[in-house]
Amino acid sequence: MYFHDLHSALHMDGHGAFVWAAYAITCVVLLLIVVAPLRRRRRLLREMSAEARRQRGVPTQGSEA
Amino acid sequence: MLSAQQLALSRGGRELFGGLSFDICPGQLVQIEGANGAGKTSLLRILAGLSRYGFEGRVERHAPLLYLGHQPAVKAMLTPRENLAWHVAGEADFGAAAIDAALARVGLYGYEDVPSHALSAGQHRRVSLARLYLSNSPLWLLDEPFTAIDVDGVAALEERKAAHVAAGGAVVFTSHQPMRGNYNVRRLCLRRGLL
Amino acid sequence: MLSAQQLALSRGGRELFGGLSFDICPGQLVQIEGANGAGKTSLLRILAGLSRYGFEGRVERHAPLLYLGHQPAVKAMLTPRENLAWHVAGEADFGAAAIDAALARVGLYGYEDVPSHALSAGQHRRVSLARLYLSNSPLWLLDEPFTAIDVDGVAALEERKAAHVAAGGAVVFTSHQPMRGNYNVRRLCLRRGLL
Amino acid sequence: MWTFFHKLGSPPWLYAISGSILKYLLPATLLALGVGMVWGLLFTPPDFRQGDSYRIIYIHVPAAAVALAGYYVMATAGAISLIWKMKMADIAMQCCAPIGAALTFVALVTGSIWGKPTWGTWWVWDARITSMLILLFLYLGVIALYEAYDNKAAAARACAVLSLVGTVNIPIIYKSVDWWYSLHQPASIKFTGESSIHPSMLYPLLLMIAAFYALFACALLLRMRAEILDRERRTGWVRKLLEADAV
Amino acid sequence: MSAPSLPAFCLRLVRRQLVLAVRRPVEILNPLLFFAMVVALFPLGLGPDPKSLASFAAGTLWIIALLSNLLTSDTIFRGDYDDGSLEQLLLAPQPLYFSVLAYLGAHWLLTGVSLALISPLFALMLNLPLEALPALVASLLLGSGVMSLVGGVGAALTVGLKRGGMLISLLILPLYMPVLIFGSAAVRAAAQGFPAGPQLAILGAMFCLAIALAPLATAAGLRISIDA
Amino acid sequence: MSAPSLPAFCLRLVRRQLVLAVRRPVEILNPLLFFAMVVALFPLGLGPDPKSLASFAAGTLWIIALLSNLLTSDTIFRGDYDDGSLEQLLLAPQPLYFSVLAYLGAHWLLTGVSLALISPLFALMLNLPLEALPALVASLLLGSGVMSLVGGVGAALTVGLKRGGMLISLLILPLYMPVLIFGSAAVRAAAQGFPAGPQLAILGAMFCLAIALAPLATAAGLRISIDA
Ligand code: HEM
Ligand SMILES: Nc1ncnc2c1ncn2[C@@H]1O[C@H](COP(=O)(O)OP(=O)(O)OP(=O)(O)O)[C@@H](O)[C@H]1O
Ligand SMILES: Nc1ncnc2c1ncn2[C@@H]1O[C@H](COP(=O)(O)OP(=O)(O)OP(=O)(O)O)[C@@H](O)[C@H]1O
Ligand SMILES: [Mg+2]
Ligand SMILES: [Mg+2]
Repeated sequence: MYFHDLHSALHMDGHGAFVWAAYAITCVVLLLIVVAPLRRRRRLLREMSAEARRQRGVPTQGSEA
Repeated sequence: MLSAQQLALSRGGRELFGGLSFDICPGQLVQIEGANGAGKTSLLRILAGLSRYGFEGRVERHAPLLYLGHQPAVKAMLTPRENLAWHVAGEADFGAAAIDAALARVGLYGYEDVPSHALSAGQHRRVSLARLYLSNSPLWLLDEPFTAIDVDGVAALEERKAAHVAAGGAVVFTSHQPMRGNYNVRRLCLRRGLL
Repeated sequence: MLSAQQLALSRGGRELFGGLSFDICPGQLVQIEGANGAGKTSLLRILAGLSRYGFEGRVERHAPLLYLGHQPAVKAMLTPRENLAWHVAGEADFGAAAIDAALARVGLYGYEDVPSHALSAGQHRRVSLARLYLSNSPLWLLDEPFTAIDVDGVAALEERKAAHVAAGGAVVFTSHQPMRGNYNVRRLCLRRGLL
Repeated sequence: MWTFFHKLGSPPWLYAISGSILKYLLPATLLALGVGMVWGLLFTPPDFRQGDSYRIIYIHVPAAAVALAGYYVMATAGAISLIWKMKMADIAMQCCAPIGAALTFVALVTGSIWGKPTWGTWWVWDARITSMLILLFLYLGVIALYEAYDNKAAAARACAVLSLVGTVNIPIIYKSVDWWYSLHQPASIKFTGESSIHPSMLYPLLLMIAAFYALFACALLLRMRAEILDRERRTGWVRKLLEADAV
Repeated sequence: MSAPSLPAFCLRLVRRQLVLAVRRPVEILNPLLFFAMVVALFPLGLGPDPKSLASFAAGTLWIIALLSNLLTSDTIFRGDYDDGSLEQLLLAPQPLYFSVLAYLGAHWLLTGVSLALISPLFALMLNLPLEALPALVASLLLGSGVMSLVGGVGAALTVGLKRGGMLISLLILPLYMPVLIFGSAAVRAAAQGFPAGPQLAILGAMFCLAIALAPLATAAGLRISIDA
Repeated sequence: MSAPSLPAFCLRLVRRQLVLAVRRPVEILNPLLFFAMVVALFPLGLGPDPKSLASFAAGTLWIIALLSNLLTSDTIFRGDYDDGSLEQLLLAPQPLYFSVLAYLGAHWLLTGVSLALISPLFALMLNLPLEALPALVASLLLGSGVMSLVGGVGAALTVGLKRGGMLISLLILPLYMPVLIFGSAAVRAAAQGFPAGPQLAILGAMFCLAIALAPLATAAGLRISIDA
């Protein structure tokens, strides 16, 4: 490790705010582009299985009526 | 509810009608007839107060009115539900239940939340016709309400008009087809400026 | 002239039709019927080749076609005469005399040089219907050609269609009213995806 | 070759194979990203002229490079979908756009954060920066066009046409912007990295570039999987998949 | 079921306009994107030198704001005219003054306010000094309000014209000019370290005047042009 | 009666478009008026110092030309889409490439050519040196041709959209930028006494490329967006 302690790593000779902000923004965006499609897939699967359940449920309801 | 006195209009150098006087009373169902270009739309806009310049005669309205023109006043980007809830005619705020009921009456059950631009020509018009089931204006002025509406729709509409008239309202409408049902219709025929 | 095979279309999650196969032969007068939203316009656009994505099946056209849609393709800023002389459908250059004759046939005699925005709703549509008297395309696809047309106009149009069919053409049209005259009409009824 | 092409065009195959690729690629990518970032942030010496602010290079340069490459991936997919009418190419193209736009955004933001300590200003109208901004507009155009269409089959075609037009234009835009900039007095600011870069700084940079490319691939596959599921939700193989999932 | 109260009706109109805009996300983003893109055009056309850019930043930003307002004001009533909603609005029992005010308010929120809020970003891209930012935002807020109101008058007068085309820009641009002059002057003053108060006060006065008069003229214009 | 020959058909289309424009005089005058008004805005917004005006005249004129092209290109097919004429055009037996070229040509005549011809007047108002005028006119002629062609692509892709708004400006503005760069560089070179030949040659090359490719993309775009 190049830095001696946490403080100097955070401070980076006065450039710390810039560097860490840049990394933070990047991490957030990168995380978003990975997580967004995962969440969409999960939601789709849930929707589709609900739909399938409804369709399986319909005939029984129909016969009761 | 409405009285017109000595109405006269010329457009593009042609006299469409002249010396037209009549009264519309509660309980009347009036069909304005005439060939294409006879002046039906022009007359209706004068009666509604939308045309205010360039004609002669006087119109007096004594009741709030509901006007549906050639254009259906339906926003393509709004759903049928929103179109009715946020209509700009300044009438009552219709409740959500009333709106859904009206949409069902005009055959749009299940289409309440489809954006209107994804509706067919006739369905699009039906959204605007749903106001006939919501409005409480006694006087209706309808310009070719049957355009693009299918056979069942026309029958339902005729019934609705008859019911409104029976309840003491008045309806003035234009149409090229005679009413199918057996109703008591007063006919105003525009032909070369005469009634 | 036209054959459709196994056409299937769903819109907005609803299946409009499926497994639709038919041929249109010279001499046929075909009326597509169906309630509002049944899919008549969608079908006609597929047949015309305007819709090319999002449906299944195949359409083959073997003859030049004339298509008139819900929109009349009439420029408000041009006169009826100019509208016909400069129409963009790429058909023959119609002669001035032929155009005037066609306009007279649709009841626009005397309106040849009026800007189209000063025409009534029905007259506006008649400008586009004049092409039925000018075109030499054998296959006609007409979407609700009677909209806004008065009684005499409808009769004249029916005659024109019959004459075209008698001369070996074919007409496919949608309409909510049955034809008044006594013609030999083949009906295609769109109801819940079945014929 | 052709059978491979055919397989590529088949949704169930692509869905299955991408699933098994992602199982290994995604963790590896995340690991590489983490290692690269920590390495770049904490374990490299500072640049002798810019000090520590140069550490932004480890995210800035990869993001910019991959954002650029992404446009060509998108345009290629668009061309394939137009010419061979391949459904999967359509989907790939449409999934590239948001990822590319996000990376372009990252390049712009990190660049302008970097600019403040080095140049004393958030923004200059440098040739490369300007063309990066234009690239962002190109991406946003594709996304907005796709969103604006209701008929998604038509939307994909429209985007394919647009991205092809954009591809013809990208070299022109780059050349013109370059030329425009050299015409004017350059704003006395130069990229520094062009000179030789010390290996201790280079290795993490190369690692990060590779990681960003891998991340682009992962995000693309993930997006495509979701999109395939959505479009094919009524087909038999998706139903089967669901049942297998439920069991 | 009686007619809704005036404030309720106006709120309904504003809400409707906002939803309509949100349904076309490009429509809202458009003034902003337009702003961004034209900001990018200026360095391309005039050269990238930061110093000269900074000296023109105030005027440039204001000209762009004016243009993007000018170009959207035609749409205020156009859609409603084309689909018949405008006829319905004119027949409504509520006073047209207030309905019109609701339409113009929605337009202001969508163009002026959003533009004013995002303008600091573009100002930084053009190297405008930091101390001028508050004056920029304030002047854009007030000035775009005036422009929306005045633009409404032009839109109302031309909405029914078959041969009007973009006549509107001709009609209202002269009225925009005072706004441009005081607006850019306010920013320039602030950039040079002077107080921008006087110019902002004048803009505020214009705003009040416009609120009082412009809806009147707009309402009259609508009634005339529905009959064109 | 057989289908008209291709040149006859294209001529008919050009004539139709020109007559349509002439019927709305404001429509033709509009780009010119817009040009005039924005030329007037610049001194107001940037300050009237003649020397600095002259130094920016080339870029300013080109930016305005670009904007007025940008703002009119949406209308190329819009009217025809709304009234159903576009469907008819797509069904015509003539190859769409040439019909589209006719539309774009008419647009160029109405905006670019008329603007190029009148531009010397405005150039003088902004104190552009006299010797730069030929380069200004030539670059505007060529450049506006490219812009009309490229604008057509954007117009075609967005014409059928219900949710498009002014999406078109986002699509085509990036493509306009090279034209702006070379166009304004040509004028600036001429104003400083250098030959403008190279820049004009590049513009000419772009023009040729655009003529060959843009109508193809436009035709494809129209076929797609009629189905949106
Ligand atoms: C908003 C501002 C900026 C943008 C949009 C931007 C964009 C770019 C782009 C497009 C590349 C090329 C990547 C490639 O082709 O591989 C690049 C590379 C680079 N940038 Fe930036 N940049 C910005 C600011 C900066 C700043 C402030 C610095 C440092 C002082 C910087 C340093 C570098 C370096 C060192 C490289 C790699 C060297 C090279 O490939 O020439 N950038 N940037
Ligand atoms: N763009 C679209 N997106 C989604 N659904 C659509 C779209 N256009 C039409 N539809 C749906 O397709 C169905 C058929 O529409 P179409 O216009 O073909 O009906 P139609 O039979 O011509 O009706 P009409 O008699 O009212 O003209 C309708 O239910 C409509 O809701
Ligand atoms: N803006 C106008 N300028 C001049 N003449 C007009 C204008 N609008 C309509 N006209 C003329 O007025 C006459 C009547 O038009 P109107 O729209 O009232 O007819 P209509 O009876 O409603 O016909 P349709 O059954 O076709 O709807 C027409 O002959 C038309 O040419
Ligand atoms: Mg009428
Ligand atoms: Mg239909």
